[in-house]
Amino acid sequence: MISFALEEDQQMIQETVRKFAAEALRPKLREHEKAGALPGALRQKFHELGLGLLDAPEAAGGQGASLTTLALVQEELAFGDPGAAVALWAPHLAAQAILCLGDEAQQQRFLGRFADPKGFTRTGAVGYCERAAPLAGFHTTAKRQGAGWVLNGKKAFVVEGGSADLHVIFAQLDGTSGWDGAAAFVVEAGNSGLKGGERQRLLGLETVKVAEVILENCQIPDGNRLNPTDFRAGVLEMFARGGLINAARQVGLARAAYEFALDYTQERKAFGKPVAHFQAIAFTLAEMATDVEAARWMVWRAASELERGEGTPLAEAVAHANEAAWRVADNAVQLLGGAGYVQDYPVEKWLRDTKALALFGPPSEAADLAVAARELGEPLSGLPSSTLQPFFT
Amino acid sequence: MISFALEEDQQMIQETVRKFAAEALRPKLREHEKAGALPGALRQKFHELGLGLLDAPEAAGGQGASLTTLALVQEELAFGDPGAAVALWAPHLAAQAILCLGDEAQQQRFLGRFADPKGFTRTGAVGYCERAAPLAGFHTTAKRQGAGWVLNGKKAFVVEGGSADLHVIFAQLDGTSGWDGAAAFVVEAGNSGLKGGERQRLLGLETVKVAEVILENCQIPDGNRLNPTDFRAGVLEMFARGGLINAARQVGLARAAYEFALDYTQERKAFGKPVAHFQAIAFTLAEMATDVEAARWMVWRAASELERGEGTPLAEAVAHANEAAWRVADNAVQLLGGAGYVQDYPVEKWLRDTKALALFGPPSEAADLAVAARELGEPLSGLPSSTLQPFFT
Amino acid sequence: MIDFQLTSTQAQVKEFAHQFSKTVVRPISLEADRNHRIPDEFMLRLSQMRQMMTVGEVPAEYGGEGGGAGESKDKKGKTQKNRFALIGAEELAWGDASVLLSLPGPGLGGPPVQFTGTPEQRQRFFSVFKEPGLHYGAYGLTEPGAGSDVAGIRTSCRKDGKHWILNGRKCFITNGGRADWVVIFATVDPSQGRAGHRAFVVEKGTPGFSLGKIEEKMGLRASETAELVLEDVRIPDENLLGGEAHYARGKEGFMAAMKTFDSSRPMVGVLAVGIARAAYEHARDFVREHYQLARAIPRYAVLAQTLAEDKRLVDAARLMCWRAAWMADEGVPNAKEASMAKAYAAKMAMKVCADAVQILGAHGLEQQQFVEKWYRDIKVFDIFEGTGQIQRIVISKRILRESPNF
Amino acid sequence: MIDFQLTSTQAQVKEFAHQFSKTVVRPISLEADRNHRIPDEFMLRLSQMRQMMTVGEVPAEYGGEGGGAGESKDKKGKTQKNRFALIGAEELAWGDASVLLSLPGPGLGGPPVQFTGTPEQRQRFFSVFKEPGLHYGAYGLTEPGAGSDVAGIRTSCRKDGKHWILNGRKCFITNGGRADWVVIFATVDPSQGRAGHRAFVVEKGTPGFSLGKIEEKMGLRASETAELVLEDVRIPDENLLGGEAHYARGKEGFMAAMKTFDSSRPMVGVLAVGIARAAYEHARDFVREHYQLARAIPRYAVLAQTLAEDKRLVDAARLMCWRAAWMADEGVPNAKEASMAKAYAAKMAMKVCADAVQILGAHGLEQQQFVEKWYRDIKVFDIFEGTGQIQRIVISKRILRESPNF
Repeated sequence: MISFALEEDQQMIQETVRKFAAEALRPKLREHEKAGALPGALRQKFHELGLGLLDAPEAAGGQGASLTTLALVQEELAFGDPGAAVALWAPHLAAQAILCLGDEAQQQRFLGRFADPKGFTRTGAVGYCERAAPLAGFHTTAKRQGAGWVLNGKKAFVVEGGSADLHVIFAQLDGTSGWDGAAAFVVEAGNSGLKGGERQRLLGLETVKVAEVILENCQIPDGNRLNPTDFRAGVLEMFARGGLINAARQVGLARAAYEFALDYTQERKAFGKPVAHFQAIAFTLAEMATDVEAARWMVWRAASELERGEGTPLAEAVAHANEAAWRVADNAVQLLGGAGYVQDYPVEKWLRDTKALALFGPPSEAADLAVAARELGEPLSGLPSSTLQPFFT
Repeated sequence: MISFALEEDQQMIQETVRKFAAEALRPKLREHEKAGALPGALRQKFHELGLGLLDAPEAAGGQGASLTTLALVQEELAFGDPGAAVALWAPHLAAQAILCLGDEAQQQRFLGRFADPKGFTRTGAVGYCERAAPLAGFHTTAKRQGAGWVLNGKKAFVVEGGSADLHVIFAQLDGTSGWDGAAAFVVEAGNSGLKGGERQRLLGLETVKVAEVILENCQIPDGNRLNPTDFRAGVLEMFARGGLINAARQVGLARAAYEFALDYTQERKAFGKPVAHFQAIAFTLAEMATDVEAARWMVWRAASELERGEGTPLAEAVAHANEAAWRVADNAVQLLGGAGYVQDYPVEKWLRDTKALALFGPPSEAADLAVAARELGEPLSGLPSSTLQPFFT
Repeated sequence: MIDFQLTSTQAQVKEFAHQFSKTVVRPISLEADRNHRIPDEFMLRLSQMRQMMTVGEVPAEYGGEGGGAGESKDKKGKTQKNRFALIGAEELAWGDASVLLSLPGPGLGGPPVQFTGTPEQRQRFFSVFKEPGLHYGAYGLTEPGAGSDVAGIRTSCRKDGKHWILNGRKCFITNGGRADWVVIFATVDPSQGRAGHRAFVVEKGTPGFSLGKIEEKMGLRASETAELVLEDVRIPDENLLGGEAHYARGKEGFMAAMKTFDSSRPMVGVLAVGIARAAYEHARDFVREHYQLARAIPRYAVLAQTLAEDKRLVDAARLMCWRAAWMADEGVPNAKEASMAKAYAAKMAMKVCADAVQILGAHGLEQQQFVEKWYRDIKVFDIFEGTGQIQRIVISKRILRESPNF
Repeated sequence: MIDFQLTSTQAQVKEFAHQFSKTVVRPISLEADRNHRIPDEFMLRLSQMRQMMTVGEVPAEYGGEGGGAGESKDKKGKTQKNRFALIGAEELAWGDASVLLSLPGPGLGGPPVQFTGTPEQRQRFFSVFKEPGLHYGAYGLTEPGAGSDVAGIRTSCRKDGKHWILNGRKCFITNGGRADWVVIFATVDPSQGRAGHRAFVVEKGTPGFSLGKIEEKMGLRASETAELVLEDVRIPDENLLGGEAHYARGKEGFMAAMKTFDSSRPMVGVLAVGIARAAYEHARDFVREHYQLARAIPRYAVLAQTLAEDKRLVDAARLMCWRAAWMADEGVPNAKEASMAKAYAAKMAMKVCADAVQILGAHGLEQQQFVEKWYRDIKVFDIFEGTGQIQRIVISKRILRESPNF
């Protein structure tokens, strides 16, 4: 039944996160940006609110929240601060990979660490992207060595790269090429074969640590290889959840920018009246409000359909939310004028963050082309691998 | 030297055509639309103004006007009525093909007819497009027969198709495929092998007769084959001139729509004041004015660069003018509200005409991709033929 | 629960409406457009299919089918009426919006009679739809001099004993020429603004009430859009909608007019969604058929991208309409959301229809390809029932703390 | 004659500026951005290259280079000064707009001194640029409480014998902290509106005249944007720009402020063109290098389309700027065209820079790829020197018969 009604528990969790975002994230947005990190106490609080491993199955120490709940939570976190939303979620990145690709024993073994109440500061990283990756698969290699594997190569754009307590690294099995020979491995803390490279300074989301990861004769026991029956399906699922989360964040960011502009333009006066009372400004605000709403319903639908195993609405939501958030953030800066351009206000940051969020996932064009491929009845040439390669397509 | 100054003779001809458009075209716009044709007297007047074969070389009976002058004239004609602008130009379509592809003797022989003062009602047609054409070349065939040729096939979207005094027909030499075997032939009036098909009813530009042309054992003497040294270059030149003319018409159409909306919204009152005095309406008018200006300079630049043999600015102008004119016409209908939607006013027609104009030439995407190919340093696969096939790419 | 799956009953309504649109409506669409009218016998046949009356919105208690399955109440006493209506309407608009607008029934005249009319008036004016033949209601608000400025109407009404005398002109009235009755808005005194407004039901054949011209329009040509002329039209007191008492409170008359828009805007939005979807699907299928061999041509990828973008815009607009309808079903005020849905859908649909013509290239200009018709039909959706500008004013006034003065 | 070819002198200016940008400016661009300042020694070296002073717009008669080749007059007595300035400025902005804005010279303070100043004032304030070292003028109009509403300034001035006393705050002043003098707009009485405005040249070191804060901005970080505070600043009569008589005619003071905008807006527009072109070229080259092997991937075609569109938008904006500059050179009023050029270029450039980041994907986020910087730099071009909204107001007032009241 077509319904936009939240469940009672969803309303509660939404309220909780909204409060957390308003009190602990938004006021510290610039502080966390400058520090380039979140304080441990904040991670602890987040964990205590029951938001750690929110969407992991209960068996794996999580709370088994639905994807719609996940989307609601991410929207609120990003409403507070998109950078903090990404940074707080760092444990989940690896957890998600392990949930999508690992067997039950691996899930128990690795996820337990994050679920551990004392493990609130633990983070997990996913080494997927490479600079100038091949069309399909990876340059990073995994070679058999005795009962285990040796990894060599270099990853880029890794959130918490080098400093996480656990890395999931994607690599190409020695002697293979393309997706059939791609594999994933868990590299645990203390493995001297994995080193963090220089921190990458990006356009936005500065609170998030992003770095290269270098693998030099990194030795891995065979039990740390994530080897599901359908590797490709697992990777797609991992990206799907990531895509949904990011789209929900874009909605939160857009809402933040819209509401900020709505307030500011009503306070600020020019030519004797609040600038919001000039028709062109009011209409822009009306369009921003509409953009936020449309994007939110697209994300809600994506979440609820994804739970039913239907992926097209997600690809649509990803592209749509990226575009809507950009438009809204750009309009917000514009409506604030000079105030929109200086760091005294958060709006300029959101215009940077939205672009970074959009490119932390597969680019919108890839999402659109994936939809087109499905609608046109056959894959567009080259597309399957490009949708799997978020940064190089 | 960067200059936007018209020559004196250009100002004069612009003024003349502007007057002609205001007096003879605009007031009869609906009448000509309903008739689906222009009266002979109008064609005569056009011819008497010296606008017949304006751009043909003087040696071929024309006036040797420059491309910038041509663009100025087309803008003014379309400002009056885009449909009439296309219909009045019908002799030129064939003339252009003959100028671009024929040798001097052929130019003398065929163009003379149009230059003849008594020939003012003569029209020429170009049979180029086909429904479901192959990727390169044509389905229509030309077979050797004795010293001449026999044509068989079917053309579509032919302006003045079947009723023109002369047709230039593009066909594939028997046994060949692709551009290397493409050729062009002049079919003269009275050739029973050429018949006009049913008139095609289109979205806009109803004043223009557009029809299919059927070739059944159409016999042509060898002297009627247009066989230039570089066939492909000739075809490209033909399309270039056509593209420029169409882009200039889009500017005229956009200007007409903008000016109409500017007047209407200042007359029309709502909530006690002219609707143009509502900020959102005024801003839209400002954007329309800007769109018209930008498109005009793009067309002027294209004309002046094309004369220097530089084609990229033309492809840019085509895409730009198509988009700008559509936006302006759409905004004009919107600003007129209900009046924009009814046939008591010309604006709804312009919103239909602009789309028809855009698709009478190669689609904007093809133009854009041609620019990209040049900018990226190598042809995009499949592009050369697609730019030569205006309707099927 | 957040959910976007149709119930099985909704899916049936959708499927029924879609099949009907595909097999009955679409085949006559081009001809009706060309002839500027829908054949009477076609309409008669339609009117015998009682399910279609749901679109006409005659309440069940007055002999209409009501919302059919959508009328059934859940345990909280709420119906899904608005959502059902939207689902059916999208499919019909997918077939042909002119046919949909020409369906017999009270049309936009229904809501004011339903919401403002006295029980006697409701009984009287809805009962006409029980008679055999084609019956229509209509809604006359817009005037030649005032389109969006609905508060600025000039049609006058003055009391004359137990009658009212009406004078003025109304324009852009859907089914205005064939309507059995028309809800006409008039003013006792323009200087009173909204408080001076009165709504009347003016019946066909009333002396002085005549048809002006039938508009020749860019699109929706098979749908009748009429101008109506009122010259000293004498209307009995009983036809003053809601009775004298109703207008004692000032702006009520005007508010009744607005109520029609609040409930009609998500509907207009979803019609635009239906047309846009038709255009999108046509363009998609055209690409699928014509470009198989030409896969390597870059334009193919560019068109694919356009198609994907258009698909999601259609989906987003539908969700906006559903949202407004869901709120209406929940009994929550939805004026802002209704305006958002209408403005968004209309603008989206214009883009999608223009893209469809572009994708088909020159073929897109030809009538038999349908898209040229949809391109003509769709533009008015950003104009009637409040232009996009008016929708933005409605939204602005609801998101800002104080109402701006523009 | 309609012509868009550069003369050989213009081509030389362009080539010189481009080579300079490429080999001297661009290499320090990222570091200057990171450090929020341009190294002094770099600026000193620049200031010794007298050609660069043309950008600073010190008139030739006061020791500047003037427009160089652009100053030469044709037989009708017209120069190509504005066109020359645009050609050079686009190339410098292509290198780094922050460096361009930090070039020594009178900056935006130049035009009011030039157009409104008395001969003595022109001599006095321009002569400072002949001194060795780095010298700047600046322009203080905007106030914390009034951005676009330039008529609503609150900084006060009152006559005190042969002096004026100024009080207030000015913000968003380019080079405000380092300027030798700043043109400050103040009002004798806010209730008089534009007629109450006075323009003063306030010199560095005047007691009570102090630097507020240096803004931390989204972009253009190497360019200094300062807040200036005036607390009982005592200014001699001789620093009232144009002298007392100039203000007898009412709105003149304000009109002088506007004149600055009329001449600066096409310049601001062309800077946006320069940045957008840099971003476009970077993205194009990135695609050229990275996608050779991936030709068949549809995203390539989609990116190619985006690139083509961006290229023509850049070109169209440049033509708009050239048009406004050509009119200025011809001595034709160009306020409308200047606003069109600025509004169009700023909006276009934002799209092009955002597209460039998108085309590079995650790499577009990294500083060494430049595009993230241009994305940050460009946004302010639709804000400073009159927001896009203000430009539309300027255009509206010139295309409508009566001036609208909004």
